[in-house]
Amino acid sequence: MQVKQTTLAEAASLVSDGDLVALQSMATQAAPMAMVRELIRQRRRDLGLVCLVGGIAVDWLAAAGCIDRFIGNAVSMEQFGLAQRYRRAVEDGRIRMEELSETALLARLGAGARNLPFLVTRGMIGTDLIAVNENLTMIEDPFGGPPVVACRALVPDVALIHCHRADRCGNVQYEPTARWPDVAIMPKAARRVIVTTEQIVESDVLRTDPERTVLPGFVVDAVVEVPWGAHPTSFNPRYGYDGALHSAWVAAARSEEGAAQFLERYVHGPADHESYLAAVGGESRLAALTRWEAE
Amino acid sequence: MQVKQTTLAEAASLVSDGDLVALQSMATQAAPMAMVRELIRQRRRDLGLVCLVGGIAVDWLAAAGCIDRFIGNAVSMEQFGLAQRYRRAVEDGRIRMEELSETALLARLGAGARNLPFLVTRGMIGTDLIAVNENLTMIEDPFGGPPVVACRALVPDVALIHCHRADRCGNVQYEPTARWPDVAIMPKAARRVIVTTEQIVESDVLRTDPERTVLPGFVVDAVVEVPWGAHPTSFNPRYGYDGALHSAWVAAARSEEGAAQFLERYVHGPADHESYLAAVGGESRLAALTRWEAE
Amino acid sequence: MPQGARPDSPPAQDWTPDELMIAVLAGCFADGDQACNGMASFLPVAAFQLAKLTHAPDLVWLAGAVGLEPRPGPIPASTLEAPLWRDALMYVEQFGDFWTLALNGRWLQKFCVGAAQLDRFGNANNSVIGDYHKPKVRLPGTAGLGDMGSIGKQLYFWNPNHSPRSLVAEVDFVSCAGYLGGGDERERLGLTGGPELVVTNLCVLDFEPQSKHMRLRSVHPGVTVEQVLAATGFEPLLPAGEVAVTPVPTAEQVRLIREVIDPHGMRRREFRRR
Amino acid sequence: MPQGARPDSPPAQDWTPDELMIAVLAGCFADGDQACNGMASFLPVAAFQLAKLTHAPDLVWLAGAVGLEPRPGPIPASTLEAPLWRDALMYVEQFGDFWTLALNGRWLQKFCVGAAQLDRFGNANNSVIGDYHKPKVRLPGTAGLGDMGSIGKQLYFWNPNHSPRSLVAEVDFVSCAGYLGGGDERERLGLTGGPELVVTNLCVLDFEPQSKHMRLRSVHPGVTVEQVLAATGFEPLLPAGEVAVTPVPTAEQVRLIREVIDPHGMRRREFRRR
Repeated sequence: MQVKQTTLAEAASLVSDGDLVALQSMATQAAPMAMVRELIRQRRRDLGLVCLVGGIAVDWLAAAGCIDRFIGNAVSMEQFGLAQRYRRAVEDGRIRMEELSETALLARLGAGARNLPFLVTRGMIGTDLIAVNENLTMIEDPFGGPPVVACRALVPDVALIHCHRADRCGNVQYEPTARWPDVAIMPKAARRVIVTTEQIVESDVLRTDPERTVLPGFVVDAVVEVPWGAHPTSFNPRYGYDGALHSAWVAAARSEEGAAQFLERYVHGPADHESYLAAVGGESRLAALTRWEAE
Repeated sequence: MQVKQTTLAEAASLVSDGDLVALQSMATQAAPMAMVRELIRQRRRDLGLVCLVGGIAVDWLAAAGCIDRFIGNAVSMEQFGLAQRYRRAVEDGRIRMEELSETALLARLGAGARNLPFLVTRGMIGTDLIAVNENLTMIEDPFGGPPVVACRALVPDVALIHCHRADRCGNVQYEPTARWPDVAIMPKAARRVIVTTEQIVESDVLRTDPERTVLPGFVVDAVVEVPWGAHPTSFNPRYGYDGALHSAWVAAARSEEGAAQFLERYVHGPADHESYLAAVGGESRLAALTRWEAE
Repeated sequence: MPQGARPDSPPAQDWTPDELMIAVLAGCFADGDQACNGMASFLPVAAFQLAKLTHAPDLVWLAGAVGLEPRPGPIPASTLEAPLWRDALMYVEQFGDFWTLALNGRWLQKFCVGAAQLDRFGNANNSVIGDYHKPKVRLPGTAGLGDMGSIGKQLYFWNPNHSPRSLVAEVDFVSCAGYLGGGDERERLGLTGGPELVVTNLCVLDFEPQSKHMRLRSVHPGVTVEQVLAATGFEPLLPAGEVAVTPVPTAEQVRLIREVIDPHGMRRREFRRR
Repeated sequence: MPQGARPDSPPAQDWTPDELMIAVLAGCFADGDQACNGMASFLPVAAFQLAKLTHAPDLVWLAGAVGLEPRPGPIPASTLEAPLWRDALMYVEQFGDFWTLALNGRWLQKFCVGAAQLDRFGNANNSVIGDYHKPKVRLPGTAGLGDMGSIGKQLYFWNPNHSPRSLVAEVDFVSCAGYLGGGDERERLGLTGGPELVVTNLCVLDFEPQSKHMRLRSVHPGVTVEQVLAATGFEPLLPAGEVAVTPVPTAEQVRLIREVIDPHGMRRREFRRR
């Protein structure tokens, strides 16, 4: 199989200004943060995001002025609160949000992945979500049953995901953990796929657990080894989220200036990923996170 | 969780004459054969089958006069040849076949499982499969894209599956192996679910590999421990198919009488599953199958 | 974890509103039900565990819609992270498994729902205050609730901060379908299920069967009807005769919550400091 | 398994039709393609392995549409059982993974197809001889081919038993869409891809670009055009001028097939005994 291994900087060149970027993410979980920081450092502009539940990644990208639209279910950092820079940007009209129910987002991405013009759901009927969205419309059942909501296919330009291990050819493996649907569907719906991984291993290592491989390498355009690549989000079962950094961000993000200073210190400042890890506390802090000492 | 463990005979009482039965099966793989034999012994009549690819199970049920309809992709025993009793019954008009492409069958079952009136595919367009089938019809894309084939929801009465291990509550686990879609979708689409398993284990055993659990117990109505329950089909990684028994069946099934004699010897004759295993060669034969000595 | 509880436990002498709310929510779930929780859902998570330890040992819990029947230990700081689904029987894949089971209609029929706004007909809003396209406040987003209101589920709302801002006459935006305009409007759209109960820090409300208008069912001990009315953004219907008082949790329920289920007091994080 | 092969290998002196067919099919697959096989597909499986060992080391093989890049050893008695996908990099789940990737249009764009009947416009039939509802012969069923003909794939038919029964003027039932009635009929339905090549034990055929009618491309060494015509249920178009002769496999290709890929000769099971 063809080798796809590269660097963060090279991989980021697969993302152009204006692209619609599908981003793996839950509120405080499993976001490809190293790649997100690289996009901020490279000052990408006018990106759209597609996310199930966006967390700190979305707030950083919003604060850095990288994004102008968001398609997804929700944006929240759970116990740390709302994504303030994102929220303010939506309220100011700098970011458009297309809000979808979970089944609707999965239907849009599922149709995109399967080259179908649409897929259907029975969610959202009766809500205001349908009328405000040109990508949703009610249609009749041709067999005489109840009407359904048609959800138009969504094809992101690029998908960013983070995994536990991969080989140089981009075959992607996850250790046993919660299986969120973004990893399953986004890379198949998107035109290009960038994978960061905790660890690059020999292909033979993958052969010992073929049931843990979730993406074949031919779907992947670039794979980059980035240990701690999801920090400060959690990456089960390897490490918990960094609660202190989340709290520091939420405090800083109350103002535009605070947010800018924070990003300068943790995103623009560190020359590379190793410097970032040093800036957030280095080895002893990271060791604590492997024990789920979040705060 | 509620205990669902029972016997083959009791579990079979969940299948009534006339029921539409979703049957796990590939050509020579992973069919719940012990339950199939029990249904033949109990002389169920007018059953319908839903199958991806039916193999020897379908041919035995056809020979025994248990089924009058089949919905699926194909019926074949691969290198052992056609299912002759099934084929003859279709040609004689005793069994109706609704032939679907793979995406169409998965769409019909997927819609049934998700309580949607239909799901869509782009497969089959241009073929004769659509016009002959009242459960398929072309519909327009409301967003102006290409037309698609709507596939009407299919809800079987009962699903029969076989697994590697389960607990008494019907939580179902598979060892790493090929993941055919029937196990994933049929039990969710059907009104009742009967599981046979190579082994009943304590729930704590399942907790050591939660990523291998594919069905939660609350979906399951009955679970029965039947080691070698898929014989003579293969059940990877535990044992290969029994090529000799497949060949013997194919030879016998050239005539109605031969088929009847075969069923008498191997299905009606043996008083229970242990006697069946003895009849097909006992321990030494079974040991050979674990080494994939098919013939 | 200890199994079961004394069924004859006397009423607690010493209880707090969070504990009472947990006991009320626990009472909504029975053996044979399947329950699941989303993020920041400390009260539902505590309620499911309480039910399992007392009257409903066979209640099935899908922690975070991920982990089947876990053994999580004390409630952790997040209800949507791995510590909650420790030692689960199954990791439920989200689309093929969880949503298929949820959409089916035979399982996972009851959901606990939190919402920024809830109106008199049980419509909920987690989307926007103001206009959808130019919001005054952008809320987190409706996520799964946008589905749950429309696919036949029984919805149990919990609200630890009963106020005229959270219980409103009409939501700014319907992101989770309740009874819509009331009466049979929901039924006419072919929707089954719907809002069942609203459990707040002051009272319990339900929906009057004909009009589908929210109705006061009981006030918590020490709370007056007037306090409830003053804290509500519309006038809930009142029952004929005396308004009932919500039963307090039993001593055993309170003990289980404090000692076993939530010794770190995570449940109190949902309550606004006064 | 040995990697690579001598590119300058001379033509084999000693070859059989099965080996020639495998070499022709192997030549249809290149680096960057992804190939998969169904059941009873010995020739395609041998062809994919031959391509990988010679001109296309980066061809990706999905054994049985299940096992990614396995190391199967000699071809086993079944091409849809576990021995074929031994030591795979991935077990591909069928619906969420395989069919999603296949439907997408960017991957798995070439399929080897076997069919009971194939007609002059490349329509295939694995369903029925006679009427669908009252068949004279019930064939196995179309399974995935019912999709593959309609979702933009390039189809490579193989037929080890070229005869007027298997290559017919018009199929009894279109269970896999080829060029339908020929010309632009397929295009007018919005379908892309379509039949590319037909490789039989006698010859190689393709489809004339305008009419989409099957056309003789080359006869195998020792086979005459007359023999092909006599064995075909319709008149294939003939090229202008001389009919080419199919190149024989190289000595190295034959060695790899016999010694490495299929030492047990499973590939010959597909050929009817004469």
